[in-house]
Amino acid sequence: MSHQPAIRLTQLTKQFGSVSAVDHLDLEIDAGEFFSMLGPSGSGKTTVLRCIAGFEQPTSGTIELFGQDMTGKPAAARPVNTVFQDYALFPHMSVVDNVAYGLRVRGVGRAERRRKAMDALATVRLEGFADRRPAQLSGGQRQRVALARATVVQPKALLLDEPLGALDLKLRQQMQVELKQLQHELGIAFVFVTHDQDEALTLSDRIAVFNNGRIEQLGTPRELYEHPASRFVADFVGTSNLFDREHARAVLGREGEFSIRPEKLVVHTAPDAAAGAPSATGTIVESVYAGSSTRRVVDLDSGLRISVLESNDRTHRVELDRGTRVHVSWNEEDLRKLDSTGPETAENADVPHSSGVQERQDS
Amino acid sequence: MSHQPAIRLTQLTKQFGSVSAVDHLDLEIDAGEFFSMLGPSGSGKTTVLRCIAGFEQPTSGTIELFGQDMTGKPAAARPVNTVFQDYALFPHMSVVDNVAYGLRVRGVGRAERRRKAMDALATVRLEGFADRRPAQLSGGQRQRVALARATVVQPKALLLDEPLGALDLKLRQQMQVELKQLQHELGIAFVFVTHDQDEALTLSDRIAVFNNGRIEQLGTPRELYEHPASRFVADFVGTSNLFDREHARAVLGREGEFSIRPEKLVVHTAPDAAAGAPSATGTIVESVYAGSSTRRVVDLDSGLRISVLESNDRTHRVELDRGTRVHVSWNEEDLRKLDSTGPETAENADVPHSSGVQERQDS
Amino acid sequence: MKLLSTPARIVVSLCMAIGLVILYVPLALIVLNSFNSSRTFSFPPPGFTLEWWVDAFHSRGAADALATSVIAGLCAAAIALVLGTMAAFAVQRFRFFGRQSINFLVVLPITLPGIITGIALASTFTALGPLGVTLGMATVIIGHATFCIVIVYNNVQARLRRMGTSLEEASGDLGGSGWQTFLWVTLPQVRGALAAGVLLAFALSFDEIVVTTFTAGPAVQTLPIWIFQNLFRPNQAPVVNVVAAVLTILAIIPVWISQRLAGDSVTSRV
Amino acid sequence: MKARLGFLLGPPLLWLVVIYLGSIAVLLVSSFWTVNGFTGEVVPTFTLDNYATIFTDPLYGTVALRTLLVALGVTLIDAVVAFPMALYMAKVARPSRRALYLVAVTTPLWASYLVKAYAWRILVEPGGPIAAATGGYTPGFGLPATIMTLAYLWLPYMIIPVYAGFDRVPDSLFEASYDLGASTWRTIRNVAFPLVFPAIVAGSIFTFALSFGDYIAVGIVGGKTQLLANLIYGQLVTANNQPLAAALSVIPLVAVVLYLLAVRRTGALENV
Amino acid sequence: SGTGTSAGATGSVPSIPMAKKLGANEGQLNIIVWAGYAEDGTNDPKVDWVTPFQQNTGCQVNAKVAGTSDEMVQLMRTGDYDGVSASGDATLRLVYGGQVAPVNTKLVPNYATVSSFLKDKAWNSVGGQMYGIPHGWGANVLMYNTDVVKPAPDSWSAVFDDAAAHAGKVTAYDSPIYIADAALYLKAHDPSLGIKDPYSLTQKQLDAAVSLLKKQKASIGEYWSDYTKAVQSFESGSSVVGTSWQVIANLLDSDKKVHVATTVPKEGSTGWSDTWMISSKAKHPNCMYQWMNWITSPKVNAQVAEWFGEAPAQTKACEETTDPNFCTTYHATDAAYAAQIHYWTTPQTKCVDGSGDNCTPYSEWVTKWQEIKG
Ligand SMILES: Nc1ncnc2c1ncn2[C@@H]1O[C@H](COP(=O)(O)OP(=O)(O)OP(=O)(O)O)[C@@H](O)[C@H]1O
Ligand SMILES: Nc1ncnc2c1ncn2[C@@H]1O[C@H](COP(=O)(O)OP(=O)(O)OP(=O)(O)O)[C@@H](O)[C@H]1O
Ligand SMILES: [Mg+2]
Ligand SMILES: [Mg+2]
Repeated sequence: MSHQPAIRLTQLTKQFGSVSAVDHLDLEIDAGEFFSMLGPSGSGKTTVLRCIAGFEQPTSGTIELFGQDMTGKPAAARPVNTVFQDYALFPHMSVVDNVAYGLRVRGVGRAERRRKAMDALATVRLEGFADRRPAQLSGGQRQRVALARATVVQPKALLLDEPLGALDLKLRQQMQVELKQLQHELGIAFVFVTHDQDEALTLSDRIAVFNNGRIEQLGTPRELYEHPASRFVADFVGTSNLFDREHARAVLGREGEFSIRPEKLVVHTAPDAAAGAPSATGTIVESVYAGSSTRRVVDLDSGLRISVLESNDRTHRVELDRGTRVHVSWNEEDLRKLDSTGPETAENADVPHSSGVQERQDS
Repeated sequence: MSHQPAIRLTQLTKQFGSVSAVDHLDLEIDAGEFFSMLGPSGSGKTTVLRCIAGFEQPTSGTIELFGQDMTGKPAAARPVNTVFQDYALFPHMSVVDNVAYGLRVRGVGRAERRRKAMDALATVRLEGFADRRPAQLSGGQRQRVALARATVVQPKALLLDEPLGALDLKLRQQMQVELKQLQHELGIAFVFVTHDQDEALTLSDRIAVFNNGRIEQLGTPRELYEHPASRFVADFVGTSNLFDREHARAVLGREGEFSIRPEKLVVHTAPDAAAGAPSATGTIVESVYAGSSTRRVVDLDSGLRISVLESNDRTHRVELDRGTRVHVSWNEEDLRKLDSTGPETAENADVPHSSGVQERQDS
Repeated sequence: MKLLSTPARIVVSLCMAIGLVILYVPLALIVLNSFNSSRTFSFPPPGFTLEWWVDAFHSRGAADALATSVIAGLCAAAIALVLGTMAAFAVQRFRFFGRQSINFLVVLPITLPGIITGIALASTFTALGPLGVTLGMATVIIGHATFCIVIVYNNVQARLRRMGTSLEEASGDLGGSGWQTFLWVTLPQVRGALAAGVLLAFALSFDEIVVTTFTAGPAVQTLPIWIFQNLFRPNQAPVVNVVAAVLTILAIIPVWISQRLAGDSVTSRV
Repeated sequence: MKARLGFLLGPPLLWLVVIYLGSIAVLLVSSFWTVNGFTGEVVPTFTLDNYATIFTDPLYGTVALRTLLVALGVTLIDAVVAFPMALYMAKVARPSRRALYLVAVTTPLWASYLVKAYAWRILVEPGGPIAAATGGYTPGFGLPATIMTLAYLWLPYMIIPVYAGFDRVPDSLFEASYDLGASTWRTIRNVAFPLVFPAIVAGSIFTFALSFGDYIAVGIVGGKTQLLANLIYGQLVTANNQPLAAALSVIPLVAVVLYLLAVRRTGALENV
Repeated sequence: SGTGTSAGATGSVPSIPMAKKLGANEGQLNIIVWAGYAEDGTNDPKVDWVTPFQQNTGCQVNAKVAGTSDEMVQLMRTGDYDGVSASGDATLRLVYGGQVAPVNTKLVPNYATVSSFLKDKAWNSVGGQMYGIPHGWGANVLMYNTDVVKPAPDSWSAVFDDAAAHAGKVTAYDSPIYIADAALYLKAHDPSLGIKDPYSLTQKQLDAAVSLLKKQKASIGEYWSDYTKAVQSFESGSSVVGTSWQVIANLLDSDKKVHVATTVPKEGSTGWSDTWMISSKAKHPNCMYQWMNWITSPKVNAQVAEWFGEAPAQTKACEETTDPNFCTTYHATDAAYAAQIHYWTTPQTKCVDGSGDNCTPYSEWVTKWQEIKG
């Protein structure tokens, strides 16, 4: 891989009327990486992708692809291809004609383009479906046709806008695996838009967390999850227990805002089990069994409601009923201090607030 | 709670032409329970719900609500209400008029019905949105309006058909919490249709797993997850490592088909750590970091590919690269013997098959 | 599910049945009268005859008028096709000032009474007489095309709106030029809507009389004009009935085709 | 971008603005002219006489009002008849039959307008089929027959958009209403009707405008009735008073434009 | 419009040159005709006098059928036509409007044997100059259903003062020219008005006729403008008495559903006399002259008259009719009968009977007619 990035965005800005969908964004994506854009609805992910693909012209800023300035160039002239959320398969063409379309517009002969298209279909294991219409395929199959169609023209990067958004859970998990495999095989950059944090975490080499048209944090899944730079990221990527200044002082005995992941906390009934590590006492409010794990909601005596995630692994744990008095312990190094710069838009969704969840406008 | 069930279905059958959408179903749902129907697409969940609501007339069988035979009664006469997947809010009415509609048709006076509707909106924290049109609300807000509209008429049971299907992940998690709270407050039965197993597990008192118009298994989340009655259930509810007869004999040294959950397996690099428990050797194929957990894919020497789920809790674990030789151990009592009666329709989705995933037609 | 209660369903079905009867009784009467031996359709018919059918098949006047109408309809529909499609594309694929007014402008010719359109066009054409404009086939076609544009426009616009832009974007993304995208992606997608629009436009032109009355010159006699002139003559009125009966029956073919072509619900926008 | 937009928009705009609006403008201008009473030549000198005539002679007011009532009556009848028919087609009939019904309601449009109007003449005449069916009662020729005939002629133009309107209403809204305890009647009144109202408005554009300009059907079944278009036609063709005819044309012109502006907000124009 | 002519409001006839001799046929002919005047076999293969004309002269005929006199005038103004079969209520408008040229009757040999009582009349000539060739004529007779209207009426009072006896079943011709019928009636029944000619009405006389017609309207079932409608109206019983044409009565007789009779009442009647006129802007004048001669030739004139149902202008036509009694039925050569008829002519400010300059013009009649219908 050369030092030159596959995609370089410089001060990219896109305004729709008075709305800044993308706001002075700088970003470099390397060839061969699986890069995800994660963020709440309306944070500008799609807009960035469409600017890269050439469907939108940026208001200001430049787009470089493989060292060449592409700002203002039409989509057809860019060496990247897109997989659309709704697949955008041509309904009047057979599957193989869909896949061959990019070759057809390039003037590739009938026989050759059919051969190449069939090869591409083979890589997504749809050889047998070549002569069907898109309407005769299931969601997952259509998804794969869209992938074959975008890859048959050998793009240098693939842009995917929530490609799995329309699939149901089981199929989605299956397609995640296939996507990752395909990216390995092709060795090109995948720029992947999602608002599903689990998906982003498991698939990506790097993730950019978007908020209000800007990147809130950029890093590997582990960096984001384990070292969230802001309350927004801590909250948006995975779930977090947040300690504001007051509770941090009362519970942790430290100054500043802190967060800790639910799986880093341990609940004990006996105080001595927590010995050696910092701990706090509280009462079990709810235990939610979730198959591979159990989530416990604990009201600390200091008044903070926190969430603890226990793996239902082979260790046998005691049943903890509501109202049980417990000790919650943690390791000091799992506490994360937050720069509380990021705006507070996402909420700690799966811990019921004692005072009721505040109203939110986004969807 | 009286002994009488809230809903009793007896030999309920619904045919569409030659298709049996529901097939001689018997089911009792108690007042006050959160009851989920889980199952793949087309398994008949919606049809059962619509029979209970009165939108479909069963081909045969009876529907009793609170001891009264309701078969053949129109929807309007049944003491249950429905929350529709697409919300089915009346687009031409304001939010408060939507909520008040059920009272209006009952002849409640203008002032009183507005008051009651505002109260209902308050319980879903949407007082400030009373005069908006549904189109001006976000998905989650619409969902809550639909809830308020269905509950303001004080139904004795609430039927919900994938109410969260259209919401994105964060919002969905938030709404799950709110739904559960609402059910606590109202104290009525919720009959909840979903094909998201996590959702079903965390929310439900009891779950019925549907397959082909029949109930494959009925029980608490723990019963279903820990003691799946069939391969179908083991596979559909959570992920499982399945041992067919051959591998069971080779790896486990036992006769029959077995399953074990990924989180019940432990990976060690040193053989002695696995001492005292049954174990097998293999090679790490892939490690997928997922924030609160890490999924490891291991190819056992016997040829079986299995998946291990590790919690990223405060215990520090060594990094395991691809190709690392490992020992995988388990507890005998976590193995589940399967009656391999159920049809094989779902697949172990998140473990890539070494030989490529087979083609599937469902979506 | 049955969306209406049984009594409501019965009422609504009854309305439908009555409605269909109302729609078809006059047509049946037309067919009946085409066999009525009375020249003035006296009811009940004093007797039946095939004479009018024989006459109709030998009526060169009707045949010529039919040919004229078909030509006028085809030309008007073709112009409407081109102009309506262009306008629909402009409105659906571009943002520009005054975009909202296009709907209004396009819909105006069909909603203003034909007599106004007719007088206005006729005055203008006559005023342009010195420039060599004479009333004739061309002016009839211009008149018809003007009020047919909206039919194609609405059909295509609705189709484009439902289609969204992603297919066209996908084509561009794969390297397709503007024309390639139009020919290979957009056109096949809107083909049904175009065909349905053209058929309906043709139908509208085919039965138009008022605007035609004012814009047709001496040598142009469309079918409705022929009917108008002959219906009032007892010698000819029965033959007119035959022609109308034949048209009604033949009409099922284009109507059915347009139904098929336009596919889903919006099909049948008028 | 600009060039392509110009290419697309130019020809249709040119056609509609130059040919159509231009002609309307010519018509409006001529409404301020007068005519030489003897030779019938139009004299292009500005005068408000034509408008003065229209506003002072009670004849024109009376006939305009009658025409308005006819147009509204026709629209109302068509709405009332089309509503249950469209409801049946969209929500009661089996989906596989829908295309068939659509064909059934569209086909009558192809039978000649004149021939259909004449058929109605025969229907309503004394001793005609209606009289035979009702034991002698028939509206006879006149205003009621005119309204009935026009309502018949334009009915398909109402059914089709209303059908499309019903088709766009999800079944779940009906179900939600029943679920909340509403009767069928109530559901139709409070849910179905408001939702298809814009479609009814779209249909009414046709029924209203076509009725407002009719002068032929009324001549066939109207007995001694005359409508606004008869006056326009009479002034233009019989009296050869083109300027007065042009001035009279302004009445339906204004009526229809006002109607369109009024319904524009409902989005009905796009449903036409 | 807009092309000025020399005609002013004074009523002088524009000077338009008359053809002196015939030249070669132009190969085309555009004419405006009453339905049935130019049959080319397309309606009924047996009824065809256009095709032989075309074969004889090489003039290709394009006939535009007009529904009313007014439409004819309107169409003639376009200048696209060579000639027209104008009725008396259109002729003078065309003459004074400069739309038609004087006719050189010497170039139309068949003119010689045209009924003399049709020559040099107010509706087809000005100052002794013929502006057309008479073609055929008929009376607007009083027709009544003999089973209902008893005793047989002999006066137009059946549709005016006594119309109420058949309220709702009286019919009248739907045209401003029908005002003349009322004037004719008033001429006999209200001498104080001093009506001399039903087409030359002072304002006061016109108002009297209009109020009579307004009163009549209460009894009217429908006005008729085309004769299919008139036949149906009588046949169905919608109308039992009213003004009509002989051809309508004949049609009703042939259907035998109702029994009707016609009469020219004692007051006399209005009627029409059609005249072929040549356009002042004719592009094919020679073909038009050929046509005027052809259409008044005995055989063709007989054919047209029988097909259309009117009295032929050509006296020799009576020998050519297929129905030997045709001319008798239609009183074709009956000068006394013809004398009872006040043929349609266009009312002008300059009274058409020459009585003065204070008559009401046709445009006023139109407005009044619209007012009568209300
Ligand atoms: N064509 C457009 N016209 C006007 N505003 C737009 C347009 N496209 C996007 N926006 C606005 O730009 C902002 C960013 O939108 P964008 O679609 O990029 O968000 P996103 O992160 O992709 O959201 P989602 O997760 O919902 O897809 C939003 O406020 C949106 O309303
Ligand atoms: N109205 C209908 N007409 C014909 N078949 C139907 C109808 N409704 C449902 N079915 C069939 O009945 C079966 C069960 O459908 P149902 O909608 O109950 O499944 P489901 O479990 O709700 O699926 P999903 O998860 O996709 O909503 C399916 O095979 C479906 O195709
Ligand atoms: Mg997006
Ligand atoms: Mg379902």
